[in-house]
Amino acid sequence: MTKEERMENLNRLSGTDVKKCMKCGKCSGRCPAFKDMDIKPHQFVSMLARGKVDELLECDAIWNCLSCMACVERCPRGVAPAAVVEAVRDTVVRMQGKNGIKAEEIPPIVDELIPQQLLVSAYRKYNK
Amino acid sequence: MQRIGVFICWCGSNIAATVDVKRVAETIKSEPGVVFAENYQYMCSENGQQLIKQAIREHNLTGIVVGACSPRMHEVTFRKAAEEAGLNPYMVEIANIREHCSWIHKDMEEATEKAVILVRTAIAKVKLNAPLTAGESPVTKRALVIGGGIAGIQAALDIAEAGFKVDIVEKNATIGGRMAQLDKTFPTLDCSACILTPKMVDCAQHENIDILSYSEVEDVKGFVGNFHVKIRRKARYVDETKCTGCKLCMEKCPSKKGLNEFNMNLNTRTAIHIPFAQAIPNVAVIDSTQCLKFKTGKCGICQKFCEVGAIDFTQQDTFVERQYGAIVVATGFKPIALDNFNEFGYADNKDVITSLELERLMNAAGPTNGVLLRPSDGQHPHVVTFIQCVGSRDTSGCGKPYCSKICCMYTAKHAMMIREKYPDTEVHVFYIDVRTPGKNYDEFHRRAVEQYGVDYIKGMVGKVYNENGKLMVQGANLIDNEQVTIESDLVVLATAIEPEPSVRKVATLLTASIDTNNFLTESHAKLRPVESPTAGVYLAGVCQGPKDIPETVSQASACAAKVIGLLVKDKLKTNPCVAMPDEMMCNGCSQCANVCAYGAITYLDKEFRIGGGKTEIRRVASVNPAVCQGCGACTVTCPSGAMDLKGFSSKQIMSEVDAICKK
Amino acid sequence: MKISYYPGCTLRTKAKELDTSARLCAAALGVEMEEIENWQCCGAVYPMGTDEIATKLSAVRALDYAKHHGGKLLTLCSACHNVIKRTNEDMKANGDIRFRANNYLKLDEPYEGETEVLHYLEMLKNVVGFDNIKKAVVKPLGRKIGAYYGCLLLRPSGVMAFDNPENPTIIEDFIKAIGGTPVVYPFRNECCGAYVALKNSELPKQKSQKVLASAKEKGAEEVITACPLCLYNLQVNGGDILPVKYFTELLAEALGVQA
Amino acid sequence: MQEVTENKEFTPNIVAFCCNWCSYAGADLAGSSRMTYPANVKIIRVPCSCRVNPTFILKAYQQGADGVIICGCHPGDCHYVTGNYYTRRRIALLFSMLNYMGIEKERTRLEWVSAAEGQKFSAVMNDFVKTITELGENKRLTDLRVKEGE
Amino acid sequence: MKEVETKMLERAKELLESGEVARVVGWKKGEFCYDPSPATFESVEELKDFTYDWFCGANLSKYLIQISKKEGKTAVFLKPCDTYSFNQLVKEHRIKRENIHVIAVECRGKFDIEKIKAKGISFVTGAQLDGTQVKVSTLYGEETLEKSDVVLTKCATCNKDYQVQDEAIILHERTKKDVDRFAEVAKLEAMTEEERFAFWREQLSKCIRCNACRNVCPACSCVKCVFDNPASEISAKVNSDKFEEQLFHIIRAFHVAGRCTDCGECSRVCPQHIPLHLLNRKFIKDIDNFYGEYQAGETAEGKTPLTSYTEGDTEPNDVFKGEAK
Repeated sequence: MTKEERMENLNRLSGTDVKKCMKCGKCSGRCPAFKDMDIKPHQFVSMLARGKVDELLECDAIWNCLSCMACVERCPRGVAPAAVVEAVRDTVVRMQGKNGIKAEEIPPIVDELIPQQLLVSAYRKYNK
Repeated sequence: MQRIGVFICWCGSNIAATVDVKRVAETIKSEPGVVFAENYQYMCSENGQQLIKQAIREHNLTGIVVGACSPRMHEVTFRKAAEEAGLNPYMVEIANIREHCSWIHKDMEEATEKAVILVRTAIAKVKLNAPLTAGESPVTKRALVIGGGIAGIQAALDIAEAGFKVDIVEKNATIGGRMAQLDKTFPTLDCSACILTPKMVDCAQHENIDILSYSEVEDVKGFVGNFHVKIRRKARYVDETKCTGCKLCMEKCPSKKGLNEFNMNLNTRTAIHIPFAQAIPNVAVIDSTQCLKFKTGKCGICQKFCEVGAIDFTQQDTFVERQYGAIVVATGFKPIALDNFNEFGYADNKDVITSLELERLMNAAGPTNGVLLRPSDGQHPHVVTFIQCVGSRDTSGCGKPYCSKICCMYTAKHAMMIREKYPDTEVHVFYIDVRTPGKNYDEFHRRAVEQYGVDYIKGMVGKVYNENGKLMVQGANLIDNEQVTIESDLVVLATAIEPEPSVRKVATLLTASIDTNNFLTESHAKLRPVESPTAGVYLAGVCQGPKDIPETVSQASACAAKVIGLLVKDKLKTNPCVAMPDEMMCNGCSQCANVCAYGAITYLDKEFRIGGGKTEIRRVASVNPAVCQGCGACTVTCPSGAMDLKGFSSKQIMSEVDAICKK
Repeated sequence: MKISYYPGCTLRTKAKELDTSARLCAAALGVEMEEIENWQCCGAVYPMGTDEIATKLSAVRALDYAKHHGGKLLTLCSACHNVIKRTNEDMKANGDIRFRANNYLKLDEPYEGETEVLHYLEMLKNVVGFDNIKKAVVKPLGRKIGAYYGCLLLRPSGVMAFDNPENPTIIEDFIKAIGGTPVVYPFRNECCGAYVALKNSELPKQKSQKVLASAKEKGAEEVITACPLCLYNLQVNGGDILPVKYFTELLAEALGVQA
Repeated sequence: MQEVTENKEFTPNIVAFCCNWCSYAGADLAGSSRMTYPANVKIIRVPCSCRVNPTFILKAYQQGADGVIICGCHPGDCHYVTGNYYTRRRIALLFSMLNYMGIEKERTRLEWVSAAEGQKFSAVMNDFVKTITELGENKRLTDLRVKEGE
Repeated sequence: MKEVETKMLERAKELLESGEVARVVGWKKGEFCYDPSPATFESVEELKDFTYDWFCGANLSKYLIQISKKEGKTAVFLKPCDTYSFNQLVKEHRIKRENIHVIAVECRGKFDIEKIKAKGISFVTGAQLDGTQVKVSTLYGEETLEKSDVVLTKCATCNKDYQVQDEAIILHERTKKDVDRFAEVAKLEAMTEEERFAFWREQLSKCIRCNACRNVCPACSCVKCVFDNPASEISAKVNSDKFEEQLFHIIRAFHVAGRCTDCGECSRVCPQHIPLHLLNRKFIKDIDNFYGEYQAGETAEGKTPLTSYTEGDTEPNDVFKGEAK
């Protein structure tokens, strides 16, 4: 796939129009996981717009986005940065051997209170 | 017998490069009715026009077709030329072979063929044209200004100075508008009241100006030169002619808990009040929703104390009706409501305020006598954070899609004023872009940064919240790619502005066109920026689009110039392309009047001969040609086809259809 | 009255008390929660990718069932509510997803978002009415309680249409109805960070402690939530700053219903 | 024999009614911006889209037009304040009726084009010409009376 | 029906004798029992021909345009559907309301002689309603038919109520019918484009351009019809080319859109039995769908759907969207 095609794929998968961004940074101003994001929410939007697909596919931030929708909620331009994050994450986990979490990693961190939905959602978010 | 002349313009190479102009002229020569066809390099030039005039005279032409650029460009030019040669100017049709042909097609064959058809179409139409004469209507030499802010004041003063009578209708108890609420003005930092109040006084004293304060436009009829306006004078319960503005009533009034609108509700006022010290007219008004006399029937203390007997609790709304030749709309703006922006904590925290509230907090006549104190506890704020673009440039539906234009400058002004007055105060400004085009504007903003040390942070704020008594302003610093949280004492929101909502009603009354953001639309963005498409209506100030004081004043003066230009005329020429009913076919059914946006159609009972020496009386439509704007809505609504439009008659349009379609 | 009810995976296991207390309270208030047949786990997180179809089908099945059983679907867990409500919006407004999902499911009649998705809190507010709850309370709580909304109930507000996303009031009104004093604190609509707990254990700690500290600072004595995931995170990672309970547990307490 | 003529490259004849204030100006802008569209679109200038009588549209079909498009100011922006609101209702009903009578609904179109939308004007015309070319010659609107076999 | 007729006659006599009205508009007997025709009665003597029976289907409202201009008051008998046309004409200032005395008369549907004849019954001498059946008397005896087979098409789906009356002569209550007047339109809509085209082609090809539909239509009451007006560029006495039929019917339906009260007279009088009401009803159905329910003639004031608007009206290009489902 060419870079343009991968860019196109991410755009389509995210379902959001990154060209609408006016670079105000409100998404990053609001993001509760900001410090743990190596690529910041506003950068997801601008990097996709500028075709920096490879950098996006290699970032760690996709594992730290909380999917809390705070960025989506308050974007003054109707852009959904979280949808770009998810599009990147989906693209990564759909690649061979790129699952975000491995079954064997789970047991050591599971305590007996952990709710099912955390496991289910982790599998859905991080694995394919 | 029709004698049509056809003139094909080359427009240099603009047309001639794609359309074989000679061939077009040659082909057209053989069209029935065409007695002359010529082509020339520039028809609009002096020589080209000469050619047309000469042909009209020599060949005794009854109508001409010019194949050239868009009629929106030179129709008037060619009509004038025809008129000078003795031909009725409405016997001219333009075939648009430039914008609609040569410029959009590349193939010469194709373009030439299309040009021929377009010219034929124009010939078909011109054959059915009838000579038209523009009518005349008189001009009432008096202007109405709706809104008494700086825009209305300036327009009124300029018109009055030229010797025409002007009425200012202001819905509030005093003129002055938003500018009266401001503390200082950018980029010079002079005191707003100091430059505004002399103008207010000038208005009051000018023999040609009549201020109708506490009044609203109720109804508008008529048209350019002849507007008939009904104005509601709201009951102020104080006789304007008697009140001396001594303020004794305000001292005595026991109802002191009314929110002071002039101070953005930051403090209170009495039920009977004069909005502010320099109000014009300097006359009290009673807030009947607050006054004890109205609420309980008891009290009336003000009446007892008023030495001139000005208080009248029985006063009712009254109406005045006047004729005007022109109307200036200057209804102004208000900051938007912040209900959709709870992330900035405006509703929950007293110390989160709007910029207009800050103006009052900084103003010597404001609730804190000009000392900057935070509303929650009356303490001096040590860290003040400004957030720009609150509700502006927002296409998510929460705010306004446009840039409010004035916020960058006034925020710089506020930041500077705070740093000037309280050098120990830290000032931060979150901005998306700083937009400061204008004379000495960017310099002004740079002074805030360089001279006053205001901290400008590029990024938007995501959340303002209260923690341990501090306002935490969490936002992005995009330059450093970090998220910052600034502990602040006062947060100021540069709130988007929107047209004063009452403008909707005014627009409807005036049939002035208005956009989805409630800004009135100008006739042409560049060339007719102060005129509404509705003739005789002019636009000044924010009602037309966001603008600052210098721009508003310029626009107001421009309006005044336009109004004066209109009022010096004794008669106005009217557009002759108006609707005209055929009374013999009219049913009098009122369908046409129902769709007329201008009220141009009335009905008469007329006597008609019906044969056998008998007559009958029928109700028939009658169009006032001075009022009709010629849209044609009525012509399609008319079931019998009695209504037709001069210059665009059904026959003419159908002949054009035929000419295009016939292969 | 009867109402179709979708419990979801966690309410059957780790969050039984949420389910049980909710059912008992509803019964006490005259609402019968009828568990829908053969429900499947909603997946616990709404898949945003525009080509995600299969992951939404369990929600669509539940919605379609409810469409034929009263037209309303009651949810309790915030995550289920978020997933089902957003999927329903897709079925209503997104022609592509609607077409493809129906293509998979081959229902007798295509599902087009007809069902109304109702959260238990919305049910209390709009079906039962907070005034009626107030009347039914036998033991007013009289405590200072902080409502924790988290993210899932509120956002994206355009779809969830649950409450004002920045200044919600429904749980505060609920607290008033059961005789408590609501404590409004700024972090009640901030994310607790639980979703990433398996990948990044530090972040959920910081976020949940911030939430509870904020509630405590404004005077709350305890915090209530509708979300098992939040409850887990606030309890395990919240640093024991304040006790955290399900809102239905407090409702049961106030109504005097034995859980 | 007829087959052969039908297969000949078909260039439709299209009549466009444009209001003077918005769409005609939009067409002018398309021209001055050199945005091309096929030459078989011919524009008739009317003061307002509300001047367009359904009769004109039908007449065009009678005279051999293959497609008719009406362009006006966007609703709310009418130079005559309300003209295009009436257009919108009249044309909506007319379109629905033509469709009801089995006339291809793609043949007649209404578009709102402002004076600033030169690009849109050109795009609309390109698309419309394409649609009509695919649709082929207008037959039904001149054919309704003649029964099969006659 | 005889009792109703008697009452009407009594009242007409009274009104004429007392001089309260100068004339009465009603129906007079025809050559046969089934062809009564609208008539004006100016004296008691003239009333000898007065009739009101199951065949009095004609709508009298349109006649009032001319009659209401005459000196003195006019009494008129109006059936429910006629009252809508009456109101619409008052709204359009065509009838002088103050000159008219409206007597609402009972109507339980009128019979269609064509439908009776179609059942193979001829030499009809009378017809009476008997429950849900109709007893038709002929020279050769009596026949019984179902009422639903005999009533005029326009009556079959009529649920109209009197919209205006100065007095009433109603002896029997009408029963509301559980019918959808748009069912036939919906059926056509559900067809494919080709089928619809074939349907209308078949129907309109029958038109002989006799103008009966136009002449009977209360909404088509123009002083001069566009089709008779050379300036309109569409005038034509006969169909000079194959296109003009559709032009005529589309334009006619369009001219009465928003004003048509659905009285059904056009189809009743069409000698070629073209279901012209299906064109008008399509407009009515669309207007209801796009702009909210509207019934022309319900009031004598206010604007029609085509002379009003809302800012959020349906876009013309969206009118087909409903189809996609």
